[in-house]
Amino acid sequence: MCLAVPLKVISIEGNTAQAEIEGVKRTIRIDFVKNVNVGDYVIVHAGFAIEKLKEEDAIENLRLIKEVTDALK
Amino acid sequence: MCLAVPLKVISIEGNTAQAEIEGVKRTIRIDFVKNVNVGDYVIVHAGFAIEKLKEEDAIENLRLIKEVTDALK
Amino acid sequence: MDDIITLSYGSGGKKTSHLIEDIILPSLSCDELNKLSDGAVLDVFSNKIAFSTDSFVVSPYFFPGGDIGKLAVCGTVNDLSVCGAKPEYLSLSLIIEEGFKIEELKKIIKSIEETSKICNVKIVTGDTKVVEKGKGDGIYINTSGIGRLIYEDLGKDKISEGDAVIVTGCIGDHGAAIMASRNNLVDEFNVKSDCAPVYELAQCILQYGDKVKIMRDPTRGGVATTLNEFVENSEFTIEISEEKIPINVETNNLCEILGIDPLYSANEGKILAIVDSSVAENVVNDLRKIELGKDAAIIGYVTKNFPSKVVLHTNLGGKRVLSKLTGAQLPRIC
Amino acid sequence: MDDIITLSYGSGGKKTSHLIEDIILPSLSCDELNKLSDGAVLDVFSNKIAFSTDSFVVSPYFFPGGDIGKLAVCGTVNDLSVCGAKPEYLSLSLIIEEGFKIEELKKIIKSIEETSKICNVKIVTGDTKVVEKGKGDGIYINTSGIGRLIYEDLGKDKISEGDAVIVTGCIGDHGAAIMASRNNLVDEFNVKSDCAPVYELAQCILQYGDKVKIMRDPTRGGVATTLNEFVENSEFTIEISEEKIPINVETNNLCEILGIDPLYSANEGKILAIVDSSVAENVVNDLRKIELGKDAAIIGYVTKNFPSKVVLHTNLGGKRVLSKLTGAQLPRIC
Amino acid sequence: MHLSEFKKPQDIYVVINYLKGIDKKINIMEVCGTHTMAIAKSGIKSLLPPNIKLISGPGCPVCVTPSEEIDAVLELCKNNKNLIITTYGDMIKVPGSKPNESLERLKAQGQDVRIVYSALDAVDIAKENKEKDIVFLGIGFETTTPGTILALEEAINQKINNFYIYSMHKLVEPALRALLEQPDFDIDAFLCPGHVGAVIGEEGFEFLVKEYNKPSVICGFEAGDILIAIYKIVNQILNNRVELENEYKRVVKKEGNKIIKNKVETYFKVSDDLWRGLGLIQNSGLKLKDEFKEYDASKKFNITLKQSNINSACKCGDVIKGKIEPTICPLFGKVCTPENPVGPCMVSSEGACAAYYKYLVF
Amino acid sequence: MHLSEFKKPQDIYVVINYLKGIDKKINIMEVCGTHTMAIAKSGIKSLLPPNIKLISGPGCPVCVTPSEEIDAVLELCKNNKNLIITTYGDMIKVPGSKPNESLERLKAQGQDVRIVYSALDAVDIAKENKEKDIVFLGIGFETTTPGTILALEEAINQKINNFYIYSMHKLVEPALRALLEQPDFDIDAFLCPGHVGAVIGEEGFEFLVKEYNKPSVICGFEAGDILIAIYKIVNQILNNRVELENEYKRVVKKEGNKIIKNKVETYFKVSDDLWRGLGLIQNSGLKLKDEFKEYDASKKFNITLKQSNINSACKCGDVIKGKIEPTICPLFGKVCTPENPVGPCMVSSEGACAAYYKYLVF
Ligand code: SF4
Ligand code: SF4
Ligand SMILES: [Mg+2]
Ligand SMILES: [Mg+2]
Ligand SMILES: [Mg+2]
Ligand SMILES: [Mg+2]
Ligand SMILES: [Mg+2]
Ligand SMILES: [Mg+2]
Ligand SMILES: [Mg+2]
Ligand SMILES: [Mg+2]
Ligand SMILES: [Mg+2]
Ligand SMILES: [Mg+2]
Repeated sequence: MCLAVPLKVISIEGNTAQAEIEGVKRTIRIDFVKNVNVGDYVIVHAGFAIEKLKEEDAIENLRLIKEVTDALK
Repeated sequence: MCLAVPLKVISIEGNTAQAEIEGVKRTIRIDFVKNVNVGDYVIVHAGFAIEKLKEEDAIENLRLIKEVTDALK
Repeated sequence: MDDIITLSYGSGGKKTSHLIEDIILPSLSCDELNKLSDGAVLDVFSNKIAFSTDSFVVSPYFFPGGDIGKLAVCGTVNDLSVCGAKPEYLSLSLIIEEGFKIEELKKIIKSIEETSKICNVKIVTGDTKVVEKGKGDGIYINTSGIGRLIYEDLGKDKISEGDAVIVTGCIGDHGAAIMASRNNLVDEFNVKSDCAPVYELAQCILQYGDKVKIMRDPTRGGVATTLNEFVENSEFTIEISEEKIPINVETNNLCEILGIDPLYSANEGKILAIVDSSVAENVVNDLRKIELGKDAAIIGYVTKNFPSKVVLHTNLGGKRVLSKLTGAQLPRIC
Repeated sequence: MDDIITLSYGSGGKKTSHLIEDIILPSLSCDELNKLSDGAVLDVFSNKIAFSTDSFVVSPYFFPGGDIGKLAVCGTVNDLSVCGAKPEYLSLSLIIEEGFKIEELKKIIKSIEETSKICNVKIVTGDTKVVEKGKGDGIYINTSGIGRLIYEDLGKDKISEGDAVIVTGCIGDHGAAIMASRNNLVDEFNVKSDCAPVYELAQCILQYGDKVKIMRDPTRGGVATTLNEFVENSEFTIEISEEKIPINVETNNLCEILGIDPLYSANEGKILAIVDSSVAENVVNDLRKIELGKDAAIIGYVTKNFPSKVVLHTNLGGKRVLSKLTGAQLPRIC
Repeated sequence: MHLSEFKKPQDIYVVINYLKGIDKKINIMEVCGTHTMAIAKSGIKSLLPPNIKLISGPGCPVCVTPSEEIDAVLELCKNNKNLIITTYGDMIKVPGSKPNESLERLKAQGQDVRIVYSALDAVDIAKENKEKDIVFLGIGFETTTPGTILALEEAINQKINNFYIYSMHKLVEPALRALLEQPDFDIDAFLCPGHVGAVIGEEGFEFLVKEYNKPSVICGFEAGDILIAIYKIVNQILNNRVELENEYKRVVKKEGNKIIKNKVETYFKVSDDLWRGLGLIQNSGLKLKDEFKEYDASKKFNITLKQSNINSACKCGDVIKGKIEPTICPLFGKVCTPENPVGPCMVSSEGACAAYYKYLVF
Repeated sequence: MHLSEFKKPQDIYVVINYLKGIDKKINIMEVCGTHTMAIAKSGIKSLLPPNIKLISGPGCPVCVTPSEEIDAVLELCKNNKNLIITTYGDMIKVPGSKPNESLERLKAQGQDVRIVYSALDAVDIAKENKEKDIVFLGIGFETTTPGTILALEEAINQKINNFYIYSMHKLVEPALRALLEQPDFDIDAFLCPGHVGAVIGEEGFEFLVKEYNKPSVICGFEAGDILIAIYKIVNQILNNRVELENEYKRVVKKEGNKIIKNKVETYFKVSDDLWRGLGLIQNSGLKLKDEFKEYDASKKFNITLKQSNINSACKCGDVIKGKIEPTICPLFGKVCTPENPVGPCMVSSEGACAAYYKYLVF
């Protein structure tokens, strides 16, 4: 029920947006996230975005993971 | 739609009666016919009796038919 | 042609024929299907088998004299029997509506078990689907069946002038019993559905070998419709006599009350057969020795008086056409 | 046991098994039916034929990659194919809801025509019923089929330790395509149903004769459920590797969005086969030469580590049980 | 009671043989659809010489319902989604003025249309579906009106407030008068429907004799009844008698059924009414009195009739008037069949065209 | 964006191998059902040494819904025939206090129950079924409440007057506090749900560290996220650190989502609420504010909870509290299976018992 799926916004109309992941497009609501732009990634639950997912944050997140694996190697 | 079927009354409750013909029993309304008694025959349409059918009348009817056939023989 | 399906398309009468002939056959035409007989006769490893299918959607699914399970077994067994085959294997496919009582399902399965034992057929493969509430009506059952062909020369093309038309018993009981069990139309009706396997009757008739021209079980559409199927598009007429047609007086009474013609009322345990007139009496005598065939009768003959028509000689000596069922006399009887 | 049927009983998973094993088999038990395989292998005139049935209730009846007509033909052709038979004859039984558009019916019949031509099967017998509005859902179709058995020694009893498990292509597309076409869940989904006849794939596998242990088409309940059927009540385990399972990335994405496990998503053009490991690579190589088999892969092996269970080795190297489908993941997919 | 004897009275062959010998041209109108069907099914036409013609009259309730009424009912359904239409069976197939429109089709598309065998069933449906509006289509003549009255009384007594009657009930006498007034009306005698007679009595048919000088026989519905009645008509004509005879003595009395007659007056008012083929006939219809307007669908749903153009090739009007046999209609059996009826005479199981199509075309 | 890298980060094996080498007994509670399922499906449990235990917490919305609420909803259906119940999928299978009662069964018997994937779908259903009352069952935590808010706003803006919300929404924090206050609570650290974190922010989990001294890591839902988070927990414990770490940096920010937080305050009031297994927890539930009572199903239909006796053998309460593994329950896998669930932990696709039954019992 509470799936957290990252989707890419491809069009916006008011509080409604279309978002996609390879092969799948769906309509979502973006009422709860400020300044969503086409091209942004958002984390989507039961039909609405709860947060943006910024490229730099994902890279930072991966870097932090790499820190762990590097430390253990 | 307008079938005229003779049925024999086998029980009465108020304006409702059960009537039968060999092998078949059905509920009918007898609102429109006076003095219906158990054992009487009635002519039934779409669920209600429109007239009684008296034994003596049926015999008389058959006699009238016989008159015709006799006359022609 | 209509643009939507209405109930009449399922009546087994003219509209059903249109549906099949105008929409299905043009696409799926092949020798076996084009015959539109009760089942197909097939060559498998150069042996002949009969193959038949029917879906049963009868409402109510429990009725006087049987239930949808018994009907589903008898229906396909009967189709195979009238093809001249010995029914051997059945498939069983259930479409159950959500909310159906397991208790009722058990009863139906029990009834399938009993009937298939009586018919000496095995249910060898199956399928089960469940549809949402409101997308079905309790239970629908498909059975398909395979039989070994015992006598293979049956067909409309064997019919010839002078042949006799035999019915193996009283007509119209199944349709009448279903009708009576619907809608509180009547409080009581003493006749049960005739739902029964006709294999023994078929075997009895088939003893007469090539004197037997064609057999069919007059289900949806009744005797009148099946007789029409025998002669349509042919040079022949079937002429039957009202007074020869065996019918239960109770069934007749019910039909009269409800304004139904028993000749269009469905049967589920009868055979209509066309046989050479030389053996007709013997066939009937043999049939009468079997309990299910005790009311068997010759009801008419094949002539050429009114090509492609079925004609009824009435009790009064008048005659009229007996056409295929038109409209939906009563939906969902099988 | 419940006292009423709910949708889960039609899922193809555990409840469907209960329904069949607790209610149907006790009454209708016979060697052929008890095997609960895709079809029955029968002796007719001492030749072996395969016989199978399925009713199709898919919603929507037109879906990306096919329609109920194509599905109905492929479904039974595929069941016969995985039995080791050459599909030859089909029956076709329609249950149509009043109000159904003749135009749509024509399309479906057209699709049946085309598919049966591709499959080289003949539709030889049929039936048509019409039910009232609200007693169906457009159209339900039963097909039953007969095939000549070409290779007869398939069965669960042939499975042995070390055997390889092969799937002939990417999994879950049919279930995903149906899901995507329902309820406006998604606006666009690029994958079509894999609905297709698998006869050629089956023949390709069957070249390997007695090295082939069993085949099945993983429809309702998906790959996970079919694998369970292979080993339930046996001493064997099937262990498969998540990373070996071919799956379209789009299908995987859809499943992720909708919270569905693609291992339980239905396939309508795939075979799961268990073969001797000595030929497994060759089988896969042969399969890949066929367009429909281009993504064929060995996904696992038969062991005895966890008797009667299917175990999935995850991408991370962990493992977990892969049980039969429980509940109704998505009703009316076939 | 030996009621089956009427089906085939003893020695009825002498009557048949007698009639076969008649060579005078006699046109007899059987007023009522029930007679039309009984005649067709018993094969009586095949037993009569060609000069004795039985011609169907305007007595099939479905056949005389004008397309304007059907259109109005179809329109009603389309505008009121919360409706259950209840009606006797044949009505659902009658096409309106537009092709491909009928209650049957609306039903197939999801409209709740239910066939009832008695008007009281419609009241039961109303009781079981409180959240819906139930409209009963009251059609037919003196024999079906009492059923509608029963339903109305039941609704009143049980205070059912979601039951409405759309009365299209009609009277036989004004229709027959309208026919008889037509200049080219070519009927010599009338076979009067016994069940209507049971309601209106022998006296209800006297105008045929007294005002129009037509030999008339009130007749039951068994084959024997009909043959005897035909004999009686022939006999009157050959002997230049003009009388109202009552062949159906076992049921029909002089004054008919007073209870029904009184109740009809209680609930209905006579009004001008539109008939298929016959047009507007004065005082020929029964509408609910204003006091019962809360049960009157035409008031509740504001039903009004709109002029409509029916397929001009359909000769139903002429068939109903007895001017032509159905087979004369160019559409008969080709465009117009019971499966795809053009006019109501082909729809109704009591319609003359249907009777010909199903039973009489060899 | 290379989001799939989180599923199986490069060199993740070094983490797995490291964890395998740990021999300290560490009990980690994964608060949320989404984590429970991700852990089960990725096989992570099989990769950990037996001394590192992952224990499911009270974070499955279906599992924590008390039987009293289910009973009330079932009762509501029985008393209101004109109702469409709309709900997320798993809810329909949850049994109430009486055996053989669930929304699924009522649906099978004809009650209109519709599964929705978004609360907004329920509003659409209300628009399409004006003559019916639509009740949306609002269940779940901080991540599903916004969906209910969207639906409510839509209903208000579009003046939809047949749409009602039955709010059973709950808050994670009070439940965790209630658990932590239990004397026998034996959890060393928390795996905090990243999606809840997206709403309440890192700060929303700080109480675990500051007030209860439990190492806690906010974590995403890919297998890689979870392994890294477990590593971080282990690392804290081995190093005697107690910190709130955020493994899910790509999504979870310090203050969370202010828009959602504000809207929750606008529409909901915090109230005491009943939890399955945990009983009444103060300030743990969200009910609609009085200003929105016309959309509040509990007001419109006067829903009240009745004391109920659930099958005493069901250990759901203990499972939710993390006291026992599901397999300890005597009903597990015998009487209680996903096909015939006794308790909600076996119903929910995110329930701990279901996860064990389906994925973890070899
Ligand atoms: S045959 Fe058809 S079109 Fe012609 S008069 Fe009769 S009903 Fe009308
Ligand atoms: S196994 Fe079933 S009965 Fe036992 S705790 Fe879990 S849900 Fe409750
Ligand atoms: Mg047949
Ligand atoms: Mg058949
Ligand atoms: Mg049949
Ligand atoms: Mg199947
Ligand atoms: Mg299969
Ligand atoms: Mg099958
Ligand atoms: Mg199959
Ligand atoms: Mg058939
Ligand atoms: Mg009449
Ligand atoms: Mg959660």
